[in-house]
Amino acid sequence: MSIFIAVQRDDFCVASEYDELRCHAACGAVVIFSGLVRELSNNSLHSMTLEHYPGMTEQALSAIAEQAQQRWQLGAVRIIHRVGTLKPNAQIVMVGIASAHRAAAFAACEYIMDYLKNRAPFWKKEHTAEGDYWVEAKASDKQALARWE
Amino acid sequence: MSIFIAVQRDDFCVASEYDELRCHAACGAVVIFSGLVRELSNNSLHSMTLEHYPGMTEQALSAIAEQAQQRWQLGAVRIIHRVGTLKPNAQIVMVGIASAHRAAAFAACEYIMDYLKNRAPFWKKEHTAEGDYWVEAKASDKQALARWE
Amino acid sequence: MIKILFFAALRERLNCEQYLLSCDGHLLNVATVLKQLQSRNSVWQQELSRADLLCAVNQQLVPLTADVQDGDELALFPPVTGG
Amino acid sequence: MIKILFFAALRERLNCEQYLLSCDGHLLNVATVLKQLQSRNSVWQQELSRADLLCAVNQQLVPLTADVQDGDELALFPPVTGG
Repeated sequence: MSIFIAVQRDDFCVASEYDELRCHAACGAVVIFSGLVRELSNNSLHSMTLEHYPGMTEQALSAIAEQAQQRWQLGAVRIIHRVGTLKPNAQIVMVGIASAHRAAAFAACEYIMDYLKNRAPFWKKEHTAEGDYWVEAKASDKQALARWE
Repeated sequence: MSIFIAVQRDDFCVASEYDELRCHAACGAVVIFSGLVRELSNNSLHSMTLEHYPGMTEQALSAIAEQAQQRWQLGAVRIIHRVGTLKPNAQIVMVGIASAHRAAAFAACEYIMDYLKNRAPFWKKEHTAEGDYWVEAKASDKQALARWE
Repeated sequence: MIKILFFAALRERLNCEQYLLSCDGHLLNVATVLKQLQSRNSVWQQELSRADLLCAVNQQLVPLTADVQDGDELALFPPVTGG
Repeated sequence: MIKILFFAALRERLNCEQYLLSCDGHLLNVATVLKQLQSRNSVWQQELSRADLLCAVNQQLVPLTADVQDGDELALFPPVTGG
């Protein structure tokens, strides 16, 4: 089982991450989640800044990956989260899983995203035509976590 | 909403598929599943041949994609399934989803795989050191479908 | 005529890819077609009695109670194993 | 000393990134530290009383009942919104 975690300002390449994930010979299933900066409905988003708590972010992501590994049989887990200022459609986060079977790969990928959304110390601030706003936490993210507990 | 379906002998490129999926501006979430030819535990798999029912396969995959689209708000669905003879670690199938939110993207991707595994007319024959064997359908795939019904 | 197609392990065990059945203009259902095919010999009897047999009429999965008539394409096959 | 860090909207509203609190060798818990900070003024009172406030001691999320002592790093922040 291999775990790779990165918190970085630079963009990441899903194709390279996929190549790393698919080279696990005993794994028949790869699931990748990628989260992108979404346009606001009125198209007024200029950019978004991701603040984090350096040091804790890497620890939190590692801990979440290890929890997933204890829960399912996984061949590889890769998590990359960007920080800094991002434009609409930029990549924010990627979670990739390789596993023998698809059910474990899907579950682990969604589990990691649900924990990351609730437990990893990142905060988004939107820069819009109307001003700058901190993004509010969503009740749906809290609910998503509840089903794993 | 865009749907792309392909049944082909040629390999596919997950990177290009991802690029197609991430260009939907209103979509903040992309989920990709990729299924690979897995080694047998005794390492005796030479190759695998995928037979299909030409004409019905494309229809079955389109119907499954449309069902998913009716069930969740999706920006794009891409399904590619290969046929012919494949070596260990080769790519067999890819399902990619773009959606505004991750819960819909994960659910639709897993739903499509669960339906595909039970309803799309593909059959695998393994060529091993011990002989050629048709792969048996798995009870776990049938159970996976039951939860969506 | 009804065009009957067999796939995968079933095709190999019956040693038959395609079978044309005359239905004399009658409306049949899949179960009655299966009965006719089963009567050919003991191998067909056994293979076409399997509880997990799947069937498609005109490329749509259907239950054994589905109608089938002249000009239809009926496919019979084992549980699918793609993906 | 306890090093206290504030992040995101909370950091902006308190206009404070880092705060050093002397605890005179006492073992405190997060709730008692929060009480001390709240007593600074009405803004701190309000912001540090929010029910959704999260806290981490030495970079691990903890409940308000967790212990905190000399040399610890205590971080206070609003609900996270990454991903």
